[in-house]
Amino acid sequence: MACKTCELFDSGHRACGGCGAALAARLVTQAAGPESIFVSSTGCMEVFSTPYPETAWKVPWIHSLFENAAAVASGIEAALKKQGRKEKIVIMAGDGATFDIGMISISGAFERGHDFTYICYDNEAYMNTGIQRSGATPYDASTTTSPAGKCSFGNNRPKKDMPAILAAHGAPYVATASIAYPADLMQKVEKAINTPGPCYVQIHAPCCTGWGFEGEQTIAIAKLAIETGLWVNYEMVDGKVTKAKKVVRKPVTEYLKTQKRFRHLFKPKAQDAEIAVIQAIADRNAEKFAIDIKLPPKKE
Amino acid sequence: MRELRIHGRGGQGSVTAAELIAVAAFEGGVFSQAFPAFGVERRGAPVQAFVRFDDKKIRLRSQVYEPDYIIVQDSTLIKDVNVFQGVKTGGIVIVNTEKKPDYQVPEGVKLITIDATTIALKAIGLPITNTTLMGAFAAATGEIQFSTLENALKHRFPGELATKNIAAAKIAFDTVKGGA
Amino acid sequence: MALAVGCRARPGKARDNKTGSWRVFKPIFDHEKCSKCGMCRTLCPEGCIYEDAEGFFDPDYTYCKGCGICATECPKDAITMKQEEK
Amino acid sequence: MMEITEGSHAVAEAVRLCRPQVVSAYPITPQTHIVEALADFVANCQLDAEYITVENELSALSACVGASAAGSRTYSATTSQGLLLMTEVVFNAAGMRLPIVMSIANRAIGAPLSIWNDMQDSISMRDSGWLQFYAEDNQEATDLHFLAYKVAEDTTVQLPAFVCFDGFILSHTYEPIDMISQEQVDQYLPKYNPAEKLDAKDPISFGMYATPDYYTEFRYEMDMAQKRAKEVIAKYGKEFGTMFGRDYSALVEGYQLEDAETAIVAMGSICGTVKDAIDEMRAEGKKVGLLKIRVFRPFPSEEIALALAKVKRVAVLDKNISLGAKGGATAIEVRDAMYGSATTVKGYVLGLGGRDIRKKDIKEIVSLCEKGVGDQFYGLRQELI
Repeated sequence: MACKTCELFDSGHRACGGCGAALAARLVTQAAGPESIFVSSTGCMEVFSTPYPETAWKVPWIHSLFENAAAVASGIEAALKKQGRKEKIVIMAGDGATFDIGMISISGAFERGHDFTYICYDNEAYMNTGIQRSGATPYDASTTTSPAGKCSFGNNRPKKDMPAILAAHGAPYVATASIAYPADLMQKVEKAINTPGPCYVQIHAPCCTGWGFEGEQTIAIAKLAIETGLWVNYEMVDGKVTKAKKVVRKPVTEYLKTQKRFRHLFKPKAQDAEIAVIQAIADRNAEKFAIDIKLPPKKE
Repeated sequence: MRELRIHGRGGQGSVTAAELIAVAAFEGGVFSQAFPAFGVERRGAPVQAFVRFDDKKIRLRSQVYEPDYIIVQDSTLIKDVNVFQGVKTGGIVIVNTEKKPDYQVPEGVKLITIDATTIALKAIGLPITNTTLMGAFAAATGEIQFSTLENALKHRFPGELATKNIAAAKIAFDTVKGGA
Repeated sequence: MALAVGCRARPGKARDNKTGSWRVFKPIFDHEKCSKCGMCRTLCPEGCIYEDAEGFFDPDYTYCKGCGICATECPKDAITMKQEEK
Repeated sequence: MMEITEGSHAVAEAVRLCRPQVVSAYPITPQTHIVEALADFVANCQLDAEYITVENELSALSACVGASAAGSRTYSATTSQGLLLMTEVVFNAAGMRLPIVMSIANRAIGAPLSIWNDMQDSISMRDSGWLQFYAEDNQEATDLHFLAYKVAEDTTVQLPAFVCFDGFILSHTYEPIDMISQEQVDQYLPKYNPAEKLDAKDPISFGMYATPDYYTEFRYEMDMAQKRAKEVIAKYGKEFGTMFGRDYSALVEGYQLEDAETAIVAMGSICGTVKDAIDEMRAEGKKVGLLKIRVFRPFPSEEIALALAKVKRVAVLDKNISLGAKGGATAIEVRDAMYGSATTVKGYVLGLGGRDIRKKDIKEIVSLCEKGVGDQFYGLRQELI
C-alpha cells in the first residue's frame, strides 16, 4: 500500500546534493509503502544510505552482494510464502548491478516467476566506484573506462534494452519511468507491486557527479532526456507496449549540451556526424514507441 | 569380513545389485556396506560395484582389492578387464554366460556360470541380469537368504516388476542350488 | 555502544548525520509567492521539506544540502538560493 | 530405527526432519542425490518447504541468505566448483550471521577437473566464518545436521555451518544408520524463531557496511562467536548423546590413543580405514592411535594439544594441500596447536582427487613417521614426475 505522506527514506543519508537516485529511493519507498521489504544490491545507493549504524531505510532492508539481489529476493519471497506473510518485496539496484553483474540472477529469478518488483535506478554508469561504463551507459558518453580521447568518442555502444529482455522472460509488467515525473513513477511502482509475478521498473535517475552538471539541474536534465526522445517513459503489459509518454521532441543537442560526459561532442569542435548518430537513436525511439506529438502547421 | 566385487557395464544395474545385496544382507542380520566404483562411465562402459559383509560395524572405506566373491554380469568383460584380479583362494566367481568358459579362473577359486540373460529375458522380458545374478549369488555364497533378497526387491521395484524380478532371481537361485 | 550482531541497525540513526553542514547555498522560501503545490517537497532528494499547518512548505535546514532542485523546479519561483553565511 | 540406506538419502532424510522452510540448491556431482531426494519430499508433501531451483550456486546460497534473514530455517548443499562459485556469498552469509546449514559432499577442485573426493573445497573456506563439521560415516553425516542447526541457531553463535562428508565415499555408500524420529528431532531442535528478521512490523536494515571505525570489531565478534561455539557444541553434542545415545560433545575423538606412541590425526571417512589399520598394527604390537577431528571450525587447538600431549610423534593426514605452504591445512594447524611441545608433527598429503587410501597406506605412513620422514605428498607415482 502506497503512503504518499510517509517518509520511509530518511534524511541524513550521504548522497550528493541533488542526487537523482536518492530522490528515486524516496519516491519508490513511498509508492511501495511501509508493508514492503527492500533488497539492495551493492552500489552507490547502498553506500550512501547505510553506513553502520546510520540506516536511512525505515522499511525492512537487506543488502547482501552486488550480483545477487534477485536471488536474495527469491529466498525472501519463498520464506514469506511459507510463513504466510504478505509483505511486498522490492529490489532497488543500480544499472551496473542490473544490466551487467546481476544479469544471471535476474534472469533466473524472472524465469522462476517470483512475486517481486525489481527497480533499477539507472544512472547509466558505475557511480559508486567512480563513473565507469556499464551496459546502460548511452552511446558516446565519456566515462572513466570509456573516456573520450583522440581516437574515441566515448562509449561506442548503445544502451542494452533491459526492459525488452525482461519482458521476454515473461514479466507481466515492465515499465520505464523518470524522477522528473514523480506521479507517473509512483503510479508505475505501485502497479508493479500489485501485479503478481516478477515486475520491472527502470527509473532514469540522473547523477550530477557522474554526468557533470549542477545538482539543481537534476530534474531539468531528466526532463530533457524525455523531451529529446533519448529516454522514453513507457509501459509493457504481458510483453506488449501499452502506453508511452508523448512529447513535442527537441533536438538531442539540447540534452547533450547540458552534461560534461558529452562535452567532447561540442568542444573543441562540434562532432556533427556523432551527434547525428545520437539523433538517429532518438528518432528510432520515437518511431518505435510513437511518442511524437505532431503540431499543426503554423498559419501564415 | 567378506567382500564382493561386481563387474558389469554401465546400464546393467551393477550398482543396484550391490545396494540390494547389502540391503538383503543387513536384513539377514549382518552389517553390510555397498558402494560403486565412482566414475564418469556412461552406458556400456565397464563399471564396478562393491559390497562388504561383516559381523561388526564396517569402518573400512577403501575399494575392494581382494574379494571373496566376484559377479561378472557380462562375459565379454573378461577380455577387456582383469575381472578375476585379487580374488581370494577359496573364493567364488559367478559369470553370466551361455557358453562354456574359454578362460581360467585362478586356482582354488570356484567358477559358477549361469545363463542369466536367457533367464532374465524369460522372466522379466528384458536382458537385465542384475537381479537374476543376485539369486545366483544368494545360492552360491549363502551371504544372503532368498527371503531377504525377495524383500529387498519388493521394496525397490513396484508391483509386477518386483514379481518378475523375484521370479528371475528364483530361477537362478534354484539353478545354482541344483547345480551345487 | 555494543555492536549489533551482523552489522544490522534499526532506523533513526541516519538523522545523527546532520547534512545541513554540507550546504553552500541555502534555499529561502517565500510564502507570499507560494501556491502550495508541494512540488518542492516531492522532488527533494533529502526528504527534508515539510508542510506546515497552513499548507506552506519549509525545509529542515538541519538536513538540507542546498542542492537547489526545489528552487529550480518551483513553478512560482518562490524559492531563491542565497549564499550560506557560516 | 536402524535402516540401511544411501548416505545421500540419509542426509536428505535428516534435513527433512529438521523442517527447513526454504531449500535452495543447484545440482552438482556428487551432491545430486541429496537435492533430488529433497525435491521429491517437497513434491510428495513430505517436506513443507519451498524448493527454489536456482540457476547456479551463487544464487542458491543467496536465496538462503534472503530466506534466513526473513526468518526461515534454510538449507543448501553443494561441493567443489559449486562451493567456489558461491564463495562470495559464503563469506557474506557468515558476516551477516545467518545460521544457514549446508551439506558439503566433499570433492576435489579443478583444474584438472575431478569429480572425485578430497577436502580441498570446504577446507578452502576455512576463513569464511562458517562452522565446519566432518563426518566419519553416514551415521555422523546425518546426526551432525541436527547438531549443526542447533549450534548455528544458538543466540551466542549465530553462524552458518557446513556439514562435510566425503563425496561418493560416504554420499554414495549404502550402510546401516540409526535414524531418529520426527518427534525426537522436534524435541531436540525447536522451531527457528530468530530475534531479528526482515519484518515490516519491526524494520531492520541487514547487511549495512562498516567503516574502519567498526569493521575490526565485527570480525572480532565473529571470531568470538566461533570460540563460543566450542562450548555450545559440547553442550548440544552431549544433549544429543543423552537423548539418542550418540555423544557428539567432543570436537576431537581418540581411538587407541591412551598409550599410543604414534598418533594419526585425520578427518572424515578415512578415519574408518585408519581404525582398521590401527587394529592390525596393534595386533603386531605397534602402539598406534588415532585422533579424529570432527570439528575443524572452530579449530580445537587446545583439545588437540591435550589429546596428543603424551605421544612421541604425530602423523597428520590431509586430503587437501595449501599449495606453497608446509603441507595441508590440518597439519599446519595441528603443528600450531602443538607449538612448544617436543612432539614431532609430520604431515602427509594424500587421497587427492579420489586416490584410494588402503590400510597398507596407513601402515606405510606410520613407518615413515617413525623414521622421521614426512611433510610430503604420500603415494606419488614417481614414474609420472
